[in-house]
Amino acid sequence: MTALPAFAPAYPEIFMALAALGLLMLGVFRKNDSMTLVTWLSILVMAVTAVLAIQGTDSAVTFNKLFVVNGFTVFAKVLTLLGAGLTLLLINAWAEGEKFARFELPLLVLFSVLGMMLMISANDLIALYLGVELQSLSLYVLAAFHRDNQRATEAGVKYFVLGALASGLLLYGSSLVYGFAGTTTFEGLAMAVKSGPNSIGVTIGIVFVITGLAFKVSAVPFHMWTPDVYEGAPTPITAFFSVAPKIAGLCLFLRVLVGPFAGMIEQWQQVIIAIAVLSMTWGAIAAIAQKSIKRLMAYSSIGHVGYALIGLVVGNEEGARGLLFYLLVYLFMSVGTFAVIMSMRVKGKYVEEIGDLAGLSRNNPGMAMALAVLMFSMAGIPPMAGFLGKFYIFVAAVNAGFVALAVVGLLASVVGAFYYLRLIKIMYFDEPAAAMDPPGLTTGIIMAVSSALMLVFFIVPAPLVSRAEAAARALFLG
Amino acid sequence: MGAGSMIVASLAFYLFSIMAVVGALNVIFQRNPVHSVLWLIFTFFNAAALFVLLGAEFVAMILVVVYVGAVAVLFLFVVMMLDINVVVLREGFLKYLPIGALTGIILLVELAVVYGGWTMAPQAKALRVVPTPDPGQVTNTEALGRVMYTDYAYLFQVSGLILLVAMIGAIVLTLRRRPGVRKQKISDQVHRDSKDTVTLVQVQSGKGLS
Amino acid sequence: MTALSNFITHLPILTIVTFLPLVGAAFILMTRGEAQVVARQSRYVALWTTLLTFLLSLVIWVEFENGTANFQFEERLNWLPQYRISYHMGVDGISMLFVILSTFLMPLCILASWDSIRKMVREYMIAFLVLETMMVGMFCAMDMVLFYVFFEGVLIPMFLIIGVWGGGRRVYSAFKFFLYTLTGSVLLLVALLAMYFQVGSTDIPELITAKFSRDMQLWLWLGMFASFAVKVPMWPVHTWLPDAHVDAPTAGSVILAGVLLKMGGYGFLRFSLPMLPEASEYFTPLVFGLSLVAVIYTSLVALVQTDMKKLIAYSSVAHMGFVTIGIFALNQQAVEGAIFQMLSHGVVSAALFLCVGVVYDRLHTRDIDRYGGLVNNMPRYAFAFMVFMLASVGLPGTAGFVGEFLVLTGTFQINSSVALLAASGVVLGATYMLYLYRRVVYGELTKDDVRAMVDLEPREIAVLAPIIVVVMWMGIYPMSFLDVMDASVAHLLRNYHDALATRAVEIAPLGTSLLAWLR
Amino acid sequence: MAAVFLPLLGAFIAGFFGRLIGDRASHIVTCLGVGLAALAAIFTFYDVAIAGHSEVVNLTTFLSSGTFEAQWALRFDTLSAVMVMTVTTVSTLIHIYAVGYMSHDDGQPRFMAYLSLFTFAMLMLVTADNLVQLFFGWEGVGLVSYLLIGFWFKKPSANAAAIKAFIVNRIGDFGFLLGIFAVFFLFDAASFDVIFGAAEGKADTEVTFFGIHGHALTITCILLFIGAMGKSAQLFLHTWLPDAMEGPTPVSALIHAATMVTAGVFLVARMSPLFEYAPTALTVVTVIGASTAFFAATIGCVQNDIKRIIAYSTCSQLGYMFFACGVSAYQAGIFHLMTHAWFKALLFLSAGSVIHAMSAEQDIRKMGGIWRLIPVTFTVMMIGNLALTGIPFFAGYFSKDMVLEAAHAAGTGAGNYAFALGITAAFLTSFYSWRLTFLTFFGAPRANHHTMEHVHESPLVMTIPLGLLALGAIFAGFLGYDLFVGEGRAEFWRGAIAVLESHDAIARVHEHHPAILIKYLPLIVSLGGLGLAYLMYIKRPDLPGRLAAAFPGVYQFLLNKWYFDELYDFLFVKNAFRLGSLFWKGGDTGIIDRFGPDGLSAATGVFARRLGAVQSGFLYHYAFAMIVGLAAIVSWFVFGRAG
Amino acid sequence: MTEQAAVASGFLAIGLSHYLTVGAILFTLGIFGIFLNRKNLIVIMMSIELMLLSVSVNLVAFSSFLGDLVGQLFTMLLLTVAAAEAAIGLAIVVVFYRNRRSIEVEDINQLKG
Repeated sequence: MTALPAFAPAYPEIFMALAALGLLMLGVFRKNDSMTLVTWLSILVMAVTAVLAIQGTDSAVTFNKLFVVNGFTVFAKVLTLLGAGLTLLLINAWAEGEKFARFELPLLVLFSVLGMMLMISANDLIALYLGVELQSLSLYVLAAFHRDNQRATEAGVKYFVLGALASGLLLYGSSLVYGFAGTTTFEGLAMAVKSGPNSIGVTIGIVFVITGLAFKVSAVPFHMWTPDVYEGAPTPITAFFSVAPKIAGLCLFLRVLVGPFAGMIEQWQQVIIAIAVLSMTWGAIAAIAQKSIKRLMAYSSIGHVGYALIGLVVGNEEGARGLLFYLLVYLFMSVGTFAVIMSMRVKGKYVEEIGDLAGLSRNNPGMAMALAVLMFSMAGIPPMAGFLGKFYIFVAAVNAGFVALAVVGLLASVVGAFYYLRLIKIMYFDEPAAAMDPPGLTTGIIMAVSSALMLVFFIVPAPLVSRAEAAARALFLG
Repeated sequence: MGAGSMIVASLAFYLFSIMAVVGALNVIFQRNPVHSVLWLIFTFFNAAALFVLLGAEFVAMILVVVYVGAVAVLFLFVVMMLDINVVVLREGFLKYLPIGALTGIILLVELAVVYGGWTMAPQAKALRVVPTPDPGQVTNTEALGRVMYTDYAYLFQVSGLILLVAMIGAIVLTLRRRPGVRKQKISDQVHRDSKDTVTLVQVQSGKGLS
Repeated sequence: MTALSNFITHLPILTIVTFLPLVGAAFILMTRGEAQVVARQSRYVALWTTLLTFLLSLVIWVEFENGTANFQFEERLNWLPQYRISYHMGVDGISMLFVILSTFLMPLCILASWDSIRKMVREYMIAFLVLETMMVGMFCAMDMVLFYVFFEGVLIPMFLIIGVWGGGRRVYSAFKFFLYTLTGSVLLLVALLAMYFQVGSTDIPELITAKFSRDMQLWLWLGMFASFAVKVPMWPVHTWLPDAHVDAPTAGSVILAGVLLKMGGYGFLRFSLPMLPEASEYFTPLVFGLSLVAVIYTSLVALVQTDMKKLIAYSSVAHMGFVTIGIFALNQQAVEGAIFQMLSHGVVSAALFLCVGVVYDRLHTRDIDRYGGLVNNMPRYAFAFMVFMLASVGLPGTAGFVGEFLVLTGTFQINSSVALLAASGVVLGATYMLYLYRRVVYGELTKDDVRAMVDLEPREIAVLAPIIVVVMWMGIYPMSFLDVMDASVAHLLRNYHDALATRAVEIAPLGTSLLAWLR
Repeated sequence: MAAVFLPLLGAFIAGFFGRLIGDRASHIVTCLGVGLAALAAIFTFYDVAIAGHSEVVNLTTFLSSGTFEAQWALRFDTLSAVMVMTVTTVSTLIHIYAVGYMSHDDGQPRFMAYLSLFTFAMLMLVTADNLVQLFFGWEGVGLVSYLLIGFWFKKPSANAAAIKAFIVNRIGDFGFLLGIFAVFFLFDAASFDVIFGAAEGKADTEVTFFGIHGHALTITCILLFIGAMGKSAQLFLHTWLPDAMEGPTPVSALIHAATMVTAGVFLVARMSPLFEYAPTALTVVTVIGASTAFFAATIGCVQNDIKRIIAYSTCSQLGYMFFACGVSAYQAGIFHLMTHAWFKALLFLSAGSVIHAMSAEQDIRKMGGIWRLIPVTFTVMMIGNLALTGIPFFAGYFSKDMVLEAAHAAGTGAGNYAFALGITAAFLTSFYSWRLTFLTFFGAPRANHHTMEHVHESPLVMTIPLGLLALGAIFAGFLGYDLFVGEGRAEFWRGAIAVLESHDAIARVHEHHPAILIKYLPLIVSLGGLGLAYLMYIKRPDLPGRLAAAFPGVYQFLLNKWYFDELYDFLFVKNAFRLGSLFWKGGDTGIIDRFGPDGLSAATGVFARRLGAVQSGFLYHYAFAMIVGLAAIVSWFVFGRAG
Repeated sequence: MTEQAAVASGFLAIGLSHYLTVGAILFTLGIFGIFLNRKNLIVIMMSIELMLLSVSVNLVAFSSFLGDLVGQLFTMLLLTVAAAEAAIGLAIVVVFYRNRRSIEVEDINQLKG
């Protein structure tokens, strides 16, 4: 018999899983109005998990090489937890207002975050798949959580069917890769892929895997679910969708491509270039015609994923650093924006049309200013952090010789700027529509802080960048 | 293995695989969803048979137990519950069929091309983590059991979590406490107090209860 | 004096001048109370902030050492250490005057908007103060990324200013302005990244000394050109300008014409020429061609305009055509003339827009035909307008002359045909400006609403009078400006011609044969 | 110094504080300024021209950029001293006259300020030591001319005329500017001393300008001459001058007769060291000058507006001055300039006096028979006429004869052409001058009685300047002859004007006394003109009408000023507007915006909606998109890369 | 061996590619079922199951031919997950049906654009 594996590297995950089970008990037995309590406890759990992750083992491989921890995974996990925690605050605020307090909501978030952490730490195709599924299944339920709402359930259906299809593709690819390499561990794969003449079979396998992952981060042409799900799902859950799974997905993407599949960079680079270009342009252009702000955010996130993928294309430390920094900035931009969307209430009723923002600058200048800052940041206009995010990505791309890609990306960002500006235009230029209710305390703080961070990150990016740099280095050390 | 058994094995392969494909075709082309489910079960059986041919008895068994016994029945249950009509094909279906079929067939052909020249990495055998033990000494089930609860306990735990989530999810989505449903609540019954429920009214004659 | 100098040279004066407006903006942001009170306080805070900034910027001028081409008042702080990109500020003879120009126009803008801006005054003032920071920062930036940040950052407040407080098709214009310039500048960003890749630094002095291969220069040059040409704006990417000008509020047009257009010219001087001499040489005919088209084409277009601001906007395009010609003529006279022309155009066109603003505030139309005979009831206005109109025409003794004259003088030495065609713009310029003046100011007072207009009030005099003084000063004693830039321009040109002399392969500029034929 | 800056001071005070200090004070300040300047100028003239102390007063640097340097400086040599004196004295008289003439007008301080400002600018022009400062003054006078023509800003015609003047001048300036650049190109300097010193060395230089390869100095001089043509209203660029008569009469007198329009002649004379080495350019000058002299005179014969006739006369006389310069008789040109300043100012002012008397009537067909009513005006006008037509011993006689003789003596083809046309023009000059006189003062009154009743002599403040000018018109020629073009000329000019020995037409006039016929031909034709005018307007007043009816084509052609305005309007003005509209609507809106930003954004919008349509909401479409994407990538690897 | 025999043995000797091809056919049919299906959601869910089945076939085949147990292990876990997925999927279908009273694929298009 083998000895017990080392548990220490997985303490954060173990803690989280146990805490989730505990909270489940708490929720079940406390009957009514346990939502708030469970939510706050969940946030606490996430915080503790983050601390555990940061404090935990530097780098280790355990569970029969299925699970890996290093600087990169810690960074990615902390980002994910941060995004999830912030959106959970939004979810809480929303559920209280909507009288939709069900304790399963934070629990499912918790489980999906657990899934994300597992997939970030996955060091084996099977572990990866299970992590992805744990995450996805929770997300499907979350999308349909507003179960009496036609749109939410439709979102759930679409997300589920397409997600299952994507999982199928991912699995099919995994099976091919396994069949080629004879193993599913990342180290083994790396070795198998690196050496010898690469058969077409494994290439196809990787393509299938990429397809599956591209779906999870909603890259074109595997993005079709995104706008519908964003629109249909309850707003704070959309916020969650736009942040945590994206971050985890991209980090996973990065790990998989530069880890086991590093040997086939020439093959996958072209695929990623194609989907990055498509995502950037499609996201930018399709957003223009949108009327619902949530759909707009969906396309916006598609575009952002496109930019982030450029960092992936580069496939070196610089690219990874750019990607991580981009994700960090994106996290706050997205959360802040959704906090604003959450505050779009007229007489207690949520509104989601872009036109409802008309004249916000006069009814609610603070909110308008916050959103304006966020929009400029999303558009990548200095002096907002969004610019630096893009800057790092493009520096990496140009340094690696992808000048044409950078040009396409920048031009797409011009088109993208158009619809971000359109929001600002509606808030500032148009005549006021119905006045909005003042935002709640939590949402107000979140939007204020995240828009302020756009400037702060811009002025003192160095500490964050060095963190990202360390994480990227850890990734490439293995 | 003699030539005869090889021929038998080959014939068995062809039989089961053709039946599996036929079953799959019927799953998607049957109009009545109930028939589809039945065909699905048929396909699963054939696939299980293929697994047996491949020497994976345990997986074959699980496939039958889990899929046929649980999943397919679940499908059947839902189909029945939802009382779905046999739908009439709407217009436009045939318009998309050729291009759809074309795409699918291209993909299939490509995959076939790939499989025709399937090669493994030269060090594939060396990279194996859990080589299959000799079936003569350790049964397939035992071999699987040995690794599943030791080296791969982690994965086993995670799959447990997945099932938990599935459970929570299914409950969250479908469980409804309908106000009209009569349900026995024992604690309510036990705590029932006559003071709360019975009021004594002094009825004046000739007036009745208002 | 030495003590003072010492003190100032140790003070981060550029940073102070750059960010002082933001402090004012913060103050405004903190004001609370009734809308009226907030509006009034915002106005005053903005005014005092900009005035103080202007005074401090004058300190830069006073302390500026004329005879040297070195960067002065340098400051450096780490910003993106991973990329060796730093917060590096400094000015030389080329950029210093633009700083002054920006700070000079700003208080006037605030004053000009004193009464005409009624809605969201607080936000308006903040936007202007932020704008000032961006503009000054851009001229002071000695790191290309920093430059780019300010360069782009300008778009934000300007977009809001046009879109929120503008008139007419303000939304269309604001978008056009923003997207046009953004498109250009992202290409600049690509060039910037490529240069960074090559050199490993974005420090401007370092980049200037770096050498790029010829092919790379061509691409880099085109990338930069895309951005600067839009900003200048050069034909045919000028169409955002008339729209933006027309629909911007008065002060917005003032800054747009006064400073923002200069950013393109400044970019050519700071980046294209010193960093990419071979490509500049190669593309000079292109620049000449486009500029000449701009001068003649837009002058003719200006002639048929019925909207005052549009006319002046088109005239700006024409005048900036001179600037680009001058910059690429690449001799002392032409380059100095180009810089001087930028300064004078900055002041003059700003003043012209202010003049339009004055009557617009009264009658709320910019349609030329709605006016006429203003000289009868607004003699002071007529005088001020006359001065600026003449300066715009380039009458000797006003600011407009010196720049045009030097540019043409210099250009003639390089290519007489270009000078000939450009000089035709001088004739056309006189035509459309006089025609405008005649239709607005001269003639009989026939319209009742025009008759009811009153002459300049003290506030407006306070806005226009300083500009008149500056216009005359620049025209009569331009040396106080030329002296400042002399050494820097000489240095720039020396480096440029040295670089050309030492290049490995000599390549004929674009369309050399055509040029030779036209010599 | 004082001569130059006092008028500026006056202008400044009157202009900015005019309203504050009132009309009277403005008059005093400006007149005093100019008057003192005139005194200073006379002293300067004596000091510089007679006593021979030419000097250059450097004030400060104006422009310095690389090798290009221009100073603010005052150059006093004989040429500028002559100009300064002429300008200041005539200007003083006109200032005084204007006080009376404008007494019924609004904005007198403004008017006086403009006049003084003009004087200052003109002085800057003539005392310039380099081309840039000269250009400064040049444009300055142009500006004030513009302002003064448009002085009555309520009159649309005045505004139109003002703009026309400015723009036509600008066209000339365009040439002038290019000339300056060419000079700088050749000499690397703008200062006269340097240029003149190096001129000889560049005599054989050839350059290519504007794709034309040619003799450097010739091109340069022609460019400069284009500037002169604009300012001095020579053929092709003359159209503004008659229209400029929309301005008040003192303006016409000062600017459009006596001083500003002669700036072109001054320029040519000033640049004589260059022109001397550019014989082709001189030929051009001669031909243009002579043609103008003839052409303007023909038009003058049929015009009816009293001021326009004099304006065409000015134009014509300027032609004389130019062809004088063209045959290298610069001194003669300047001499004629000086005398012309006096008698033409006189003519204008007396015409103004007539208009004043006739209640602002300017059409000579509506005058007549008033000589008895305004004797002083009549007298001085007669003096002016006599001077203009070159009747012996009046100022014009000396200068004009000299010009014509020099042209003849030059012996070149161009010289002969000039002489021929000059003689013809002299005949015509005489004819229209007398026609004017006869129609205005003699015959039966053709004005309505209301006007006639109001005909009155002008006040003293107007007549005294008239008298003084008349004195000048009588004696200027006689007094100046010897100094300017006579034996004393070398001593007088002292190198301010350079003439190559081989070109020196005046010297030839003095050496080979021309034939008697040549000598007296001008006088003869002048008398002939007088006779013809007498015949047509006194003896047979019906004759002009019949002639006009007999030759309608010629008459209309002349009356419409050879259709220059119409031609220009057709060629340039209309086309400029048409092109402008085309570029605007067609170019900017139609092409650049349509296919550029607007087109792109519209296309993007359409594209966006298309993409929206792709997002159909149907699951199977979504799945299909994924599979297509997948299949595409797989195909790329299977077929694309393997094949 | 003669050529015919070779063909016969190629045909008869069941190799890895045979199994893989069966997997591919099932996979393609599963995909067909998703995007050619115009009937109802349940069939789509079944198609997904077909896809997963095909993966199982692949994995088991590889496992067998590689002589490696991990493939079978993967299949086991896959089956587990597939069951969970089916449960969630059907739950979603049920709530959808409750809202719309239909699970026809053509009806699922409230969200679009």
